[in-house]
Amino acid sequence: MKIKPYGDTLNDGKVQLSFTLPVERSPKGIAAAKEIAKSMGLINTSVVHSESIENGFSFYIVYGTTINAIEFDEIHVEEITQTALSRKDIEKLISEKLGREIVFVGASTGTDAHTVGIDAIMNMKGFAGHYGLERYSGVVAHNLGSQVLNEEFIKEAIEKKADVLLVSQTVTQKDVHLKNLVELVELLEAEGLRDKVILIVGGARITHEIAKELGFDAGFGPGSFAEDVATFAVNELINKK
Amino acid sequence: MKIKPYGDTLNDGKVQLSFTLPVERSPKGIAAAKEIAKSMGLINTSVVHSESIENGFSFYIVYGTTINAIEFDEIHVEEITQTALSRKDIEKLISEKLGREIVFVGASTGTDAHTVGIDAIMNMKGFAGHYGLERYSGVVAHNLGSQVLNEEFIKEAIEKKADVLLVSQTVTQKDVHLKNLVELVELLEAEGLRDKVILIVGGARITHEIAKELGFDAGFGPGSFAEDVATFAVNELINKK
Amino acid sequence: MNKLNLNFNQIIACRERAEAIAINVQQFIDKHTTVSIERTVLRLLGIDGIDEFGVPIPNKIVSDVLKLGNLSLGISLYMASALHFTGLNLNDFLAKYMKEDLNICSYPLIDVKLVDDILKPYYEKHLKKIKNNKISRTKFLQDSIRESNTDLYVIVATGNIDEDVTQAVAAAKAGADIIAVIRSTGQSLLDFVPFGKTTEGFGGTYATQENFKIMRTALDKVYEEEKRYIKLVNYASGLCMPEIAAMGALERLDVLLNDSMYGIIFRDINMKRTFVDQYFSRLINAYSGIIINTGEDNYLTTSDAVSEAHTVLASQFINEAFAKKAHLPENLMGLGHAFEINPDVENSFLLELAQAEMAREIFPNAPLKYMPPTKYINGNIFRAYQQNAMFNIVTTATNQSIHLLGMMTEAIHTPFMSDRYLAIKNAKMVQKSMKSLGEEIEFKKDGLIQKRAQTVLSEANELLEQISRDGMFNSLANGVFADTKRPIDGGKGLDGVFKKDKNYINVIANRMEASFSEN
Amino acid sequence: MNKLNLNFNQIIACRERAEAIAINVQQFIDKHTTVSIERTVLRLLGIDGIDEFGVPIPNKIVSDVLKLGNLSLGISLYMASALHFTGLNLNDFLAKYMKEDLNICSYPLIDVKLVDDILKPYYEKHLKKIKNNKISRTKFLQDSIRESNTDLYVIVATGNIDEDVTQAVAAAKAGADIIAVIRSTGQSLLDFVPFGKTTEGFGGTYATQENFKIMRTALDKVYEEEKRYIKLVNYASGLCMPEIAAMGALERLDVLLNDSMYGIIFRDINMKRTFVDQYFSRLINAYSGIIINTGEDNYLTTSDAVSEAHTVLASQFINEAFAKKAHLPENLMGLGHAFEINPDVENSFLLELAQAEMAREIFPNAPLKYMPPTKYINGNIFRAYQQNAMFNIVTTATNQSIHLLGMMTEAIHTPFMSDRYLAIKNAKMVQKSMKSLGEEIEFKKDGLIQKRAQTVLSEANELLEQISRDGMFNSLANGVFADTKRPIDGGKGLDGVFKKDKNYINVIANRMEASFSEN
Ligand code: B12
Ligand code: B12
Ligand SMILES: Cc1ncc(COP(=O)(O)O)c(C=O)c1O
Ligand SMILES: Cc1ncc(COP(=O)(O)O)c(C=O)c1O
Repeated sequence: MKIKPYGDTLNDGKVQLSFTLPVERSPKGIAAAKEIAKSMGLINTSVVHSESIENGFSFYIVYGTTINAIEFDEIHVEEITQTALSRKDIEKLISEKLGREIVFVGASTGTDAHTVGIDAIMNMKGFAGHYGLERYSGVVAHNLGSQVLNEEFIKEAIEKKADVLLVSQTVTQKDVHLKNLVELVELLEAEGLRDKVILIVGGARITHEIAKELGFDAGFGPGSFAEDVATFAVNELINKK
Repeated sequence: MKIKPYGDTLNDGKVQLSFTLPVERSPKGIAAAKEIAKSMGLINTSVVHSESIENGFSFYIVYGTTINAIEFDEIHVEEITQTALSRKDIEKLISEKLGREIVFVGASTGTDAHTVGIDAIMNMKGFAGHYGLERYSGVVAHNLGSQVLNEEFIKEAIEKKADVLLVSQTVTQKDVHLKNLVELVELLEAEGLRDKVILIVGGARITHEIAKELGFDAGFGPGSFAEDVATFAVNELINKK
Repeated sequence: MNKLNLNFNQIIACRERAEAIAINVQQFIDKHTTVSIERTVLRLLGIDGIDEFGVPIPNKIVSDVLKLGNLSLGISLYMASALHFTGLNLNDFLAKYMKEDLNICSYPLIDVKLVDDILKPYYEKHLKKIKNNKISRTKFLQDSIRESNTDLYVIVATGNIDEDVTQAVAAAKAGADIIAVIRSTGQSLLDFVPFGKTTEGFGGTYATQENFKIMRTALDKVYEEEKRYIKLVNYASGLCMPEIAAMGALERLDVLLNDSMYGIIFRDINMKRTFVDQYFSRLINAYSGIIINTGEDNYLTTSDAVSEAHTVLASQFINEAFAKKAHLPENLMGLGHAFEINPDVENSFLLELAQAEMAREIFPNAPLKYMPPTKYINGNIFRAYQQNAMFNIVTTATNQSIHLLGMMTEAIHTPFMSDRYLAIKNAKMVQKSMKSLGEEIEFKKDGLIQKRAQTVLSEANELLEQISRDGMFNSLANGVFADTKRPIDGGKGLDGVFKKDKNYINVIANRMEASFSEN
Repeated sequence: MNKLNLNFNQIIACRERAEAIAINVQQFIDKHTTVSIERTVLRLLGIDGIDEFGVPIPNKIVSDVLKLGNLSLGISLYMASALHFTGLNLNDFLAKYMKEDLNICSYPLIDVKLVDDILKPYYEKHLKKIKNNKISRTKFLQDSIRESNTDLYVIVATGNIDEDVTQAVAAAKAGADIIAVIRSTGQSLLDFVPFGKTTEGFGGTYATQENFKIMRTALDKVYEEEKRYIKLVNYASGLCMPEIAAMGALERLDVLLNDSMYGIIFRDINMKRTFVDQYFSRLINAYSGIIINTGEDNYLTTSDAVSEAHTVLASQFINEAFAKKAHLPENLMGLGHAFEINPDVENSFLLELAQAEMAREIFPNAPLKYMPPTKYINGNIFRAYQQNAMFNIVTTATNQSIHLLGMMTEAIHTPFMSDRYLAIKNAKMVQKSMKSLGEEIEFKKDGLIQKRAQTVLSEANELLEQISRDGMFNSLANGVFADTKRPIDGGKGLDGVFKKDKNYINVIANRMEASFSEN
């Protein structure tokens, strides 16, 4: 099935865009905004708003019709396909299939001080009505907090005999998270630890796809809960056995 | 000078877009939204928001980097280059260079009932502190109001011996204005009148460029005032003499 | 409720003046009929469909009379005479009429006293249907889940009824309570109602009975799924006002835009024509339990919302008086007003708040229709989204009834699906996060807000006095509303107005009027 | 002003309890110094620059003492002794020190009584500069055109100071009154201040004295062009709190984020370290006329804004008490609070309004810093724009002083130029169209709004009582704020804290404290 954006008629291809240009607002600026839109494959472009934003810049809002349709059925998503089990079922799985406590060590690493995400996954209280890993029987959850350097993180993981490592990354400006995440994988490999743990990353801009690319086992974005992570991790541990 | 959109660093190429897709919200929908953005030549695309909008549709907001720069200096705009004269100067020009009253006949034509635009240009009171043509000495302004069919408009123009025809068009859905405007030009040509009048169109979605393409002498968009139109028309009439 | 410290005597004075104005116009109305009224009679007898040239049969029959008969007698007489003399039932007669290309005036006219008996079986059937619609609506509404006293109203306007359905259902599911199908540009000037399903319109979708039915069915499905009755709106104002009212009644529309003043000012429809039409159409609405919406909000699109606020209020009083004459109860009087002050005006929000609260207090039982900012919306969709939020706040603070959602793309295009969705979310956030704002805040005694409302009220009173002195027709000719002057005998449709003969008969009007005096 | 009918005795009780808490902590503070305090002393003597390895000279000198001396005596003594024994002036000594790789501890220590005389010429020069900055600021502000009592505050955060300038100037011209240059992630944990102009940072731009100067110059140019003085903000909280305060004073910054509690909770900085640092840094701010901003708003990013609202108020009382101890007058106490209630909570807007009005009434003379919604902003930029409008409304209705503008892209990236521009337009529309809202509306007696404020106040009172019983250190260890527990001896920077010797001397602190008792 080919699909296109939808404004008010199927496949009309309507999209809205906005951007700033480093030129004064003028008819030429407006024409330039139109050109930008055209260079993106839009037709019937209409610069519906232009405004000077001071100091030699101007802001534009454009509507147009994209000529590109995409083949929806051919889209393949790197997706975690297991649906999350309930806490009870996860606990049963652990006791029945693994027969031992599993250890999660988590942190917000590098210079990142955002803990709300990792806390949501790990802490007792959890998030939006979903309890965190700490609350699970059969799970030992160590949340190291924020700004934990990769070296320290690995040290703690070894000490605590972690089965699963949970990394949270929120600051993504200038791709600072990518550098930090890749470094972690490299350090783990250097220590010969990479295959001994399930390595999971999460955060507002994280997708499973990115995580896989970076050499993690899984990635979780906004709207994930402890159940999602636990289901994945426990199943991986069972598969590994 | 090559320019690109500006987010927070010169030529970073950042643009925002939003659109609806005719599919349910799902990881596949999100991936499709990314594909749409990529098909527009964007890289580093990030689907920052996705939301089900019921009934098999979903809404996406995407940020990305356009790889296309455009050559700003090469942009040529069909532009009315004369800067508008003041009312006083226009009146002087009429009395000195034309030496007779000039007649404007205007209307909102076809099925269009939006009169605020044409009133802004023609009526005494004007718009945003700019008096309308009615107030100009040396000008006779007939505003025929709204929903004036092209045939009737031409009839009135002949009767009133119009020098300048002013057409306002606001409803543009399904390009209904284009059909109506082209029809007017054709009718005027059929009557052998096209060259005898200055033919001007205005409206929210009108640009000088579009007007020229349609066979009008000039087009005026949002933010135009009586001065702009009068300056253009009077100069044209002087040139024609 | 009296948060504004309004002068009640002034309100009473306004009502009296408006009543006097309406009585005056009503005298004219009572003496006249129009082509559209007569076509409506035919429609309510059950006559529908088009001929081979696409002309609706009601139009065809009425033009027979225009050509060879005397419309001043009323189409009821011609119809009854035809049935009487042919001895056919209506269906068979129509078949014959169409097939043999007859003229309705070919039969001798019968005694007026016989007319009602002959036509009764036909119109009773349709009036019954209308009554049943009214009963079902009441029941649906009783059983419906409602989160707020305010109905969120959105428009669909794709031009294609199928696409409209897709959009309407999505909007309803996202939380809209009322769906309006905007008409194609220009339809209001057609002196006939298009027939059948349509998929091509400009700036809107043609109002046809079939399109009404299609949308009603789709929205009733939403009710089945979600137990929320979604009200359906269309637009009656125009040359076919009473016909659309009849069609709306038959297809269970719930709200009709129905205002002569709008037609006169914004569509250049002749005032005599549309006042006469309006009376009959409102009678039908009253009979069907359909809320009318008036168009005072539009005034502020051409005239200044600060200096001309009182014209809106004055017109609301007049429209209330007209509505009463047509037996509309207060709970069907959806008087219009709007949030149209330039946001650059200092304290414009406070002025809007005063105006909205004032309307609420003066018309406490009316399902007021409150229109969003449109005139000062520009292509900046973010700014528009904010203006709409501010508008939503005023509604929540003043408890308006029918709340038209502003669209962030108001200055650009008729709404995309996502525009509507985002507009609903905007309103919902305000409704929830500011739920009790109206109860919790009070206005400073003699402060800017109170004073503003008081001033507008007293200016409206003065204007009503002037109109009652000059008469409604002259006042419209002088341009009291919306800065627009309309000559008494100018505009479209005057040739469709006829003085009633002393023998004039309109079986439908008679039946409906009787039903109101019964109660 | 008492629109909320607050209990004044409770407010007094809160102040007394906070005072008791602060006195307790002050006792600890008075007995200690830190590496950063000592480096600050050096900076205010005029010592700046870095060595060949990029180590700032103040750090180098202090680490000399850490290695071979006794920092408990204070760096003033070492510096004075060195100058005394070399007989060189400061500049010449520094040149020699760097060139010959000397250790500051190489000289016999002189009598403490002589220290001030030796160092006075150096620090007086810089304190003079600071005083002059204060005078110029006052004059600029007097001459400035101001449209509102509320300052609109936006951040720039590109990481590149040149790009920051471009953005800051655009924002200022569009109407921003305050520009904050956010620091690079991680800078607050550095135990030194980076040197010179920088063009690479993450999530912000390094705070360096040169960057301060560059931005100050750019904003002063805006003043020249538009006669509007634009305030400049940076962030002091962190391991270098007093050093940044000194740099800010020298470069005429106008506002500094300066709050130990923020460092403890959100950067895991050791509480002893940062309380001690905070006192000295606030002393400098008080001396320089720099407004401090506290970080209570941040609490609501990790704990619930409805149930934990009182923690914000309690902390404001404590921060007020700390500020008083450091001689800050009320007009420099920019206490922080925030609009962070989940918009899905019924009547959340009314709760926000209550909270903001309450803060305003309890701290009537403080330039309150009001933070926008952040936690419940998601990637829907339209929704965010609306939330920001609602936030702007609360500020306008309650007359907040420093109003941080919310960004529609809060959940996405540090602001683009257009995000900031649109945010300013949003606020301006509210400021203008709702100008007198605060004066014109009143809150229902004993209604939801009044009750909410009263409840929060009384809960804060209870919490303060508990903290005054447990002590501040233990309370932080117990996690009273932001649901975050911090061990008393945990976190970063404890190794930089030293007990003062009985002979400890800090010429700057002495001079500043004296100046306050002079007044
Ligand atoms: C709260 C907050 C803060 C708080 C953090 C308090 C704390 N203890 O965490 C404070 C105020 C301290 C703060 C500071 C800063 N912040 Co901040 N902050 C936010 C804010 C408002 C909300 C983040 C949040 O808590 N979200 C809620 C949680 C539940 O969502 P989440 O993290 O995505 O987590 C979910 C999933 O992603 C997933 N998940 C997350 N982690 C993990 C881990 C695993 C293993 C798994 C399985 C799943 C998972 O599950 C969670 C639940 O569903 C955002 C803006 C926003 N609205 O998003 C900015 C934001 C993230 N901050 C930002 C910045 C830049 C900063 C600063 C660097 C600014 C500065 N220079 O000073 C500082 C410094 C922080 C640092 N060194 O890291 C930027 C990041 C920009 C970017 N894309 O790079 C944002 C987007 C704001 C902005 N527009 O500028 N911040
Ligand atoms: C006011 C208004 C109305 C009023 C009109 C009252 C009146 N007497 O004019 C009323 C309420 C009646 C109305 C009705 C309708 N409207 Co209307 N209306 C608007 C609104 C809110 C403002 C338009 C306006 O007055 N702008 C102010 C004037 C000053 O601006 P302007 O026209 O652009 O004029 C300036 C320039 O363009 C130029 N100019 C204009 N004309 C000319 C002519 C010449 C010769 C020159 C030189 C210059 C010039 O100079 C002017 C001054 O600078 C817009 C939305 C918006 N915010 O833009 C919708 C809008 C234009 N309407 C719209 C629609 C669809 C309708 C209806 C068709 C809806 C319906 N189906 O019922 C109806 C029917 C109208 C019809 N048959 O034409 C759509 C058009 C969509 C599209 N792109 O096609 C809009 C955009 C709203 C929307 N989003 O759906 N409308
Ligand atoms: C009272 C009233 N009637 C009718 C309409 C629509 O009329 P038309 O279909 O002519 O556009 C409106 C539109 O705003 C209105 O306010
Ligand atoms: C009080 C206070 N200090 C400092 C900061 C910034 O600190 P950092 O530079 O560590 O991000 C903030 C940020 O919100 C704050 O609220």
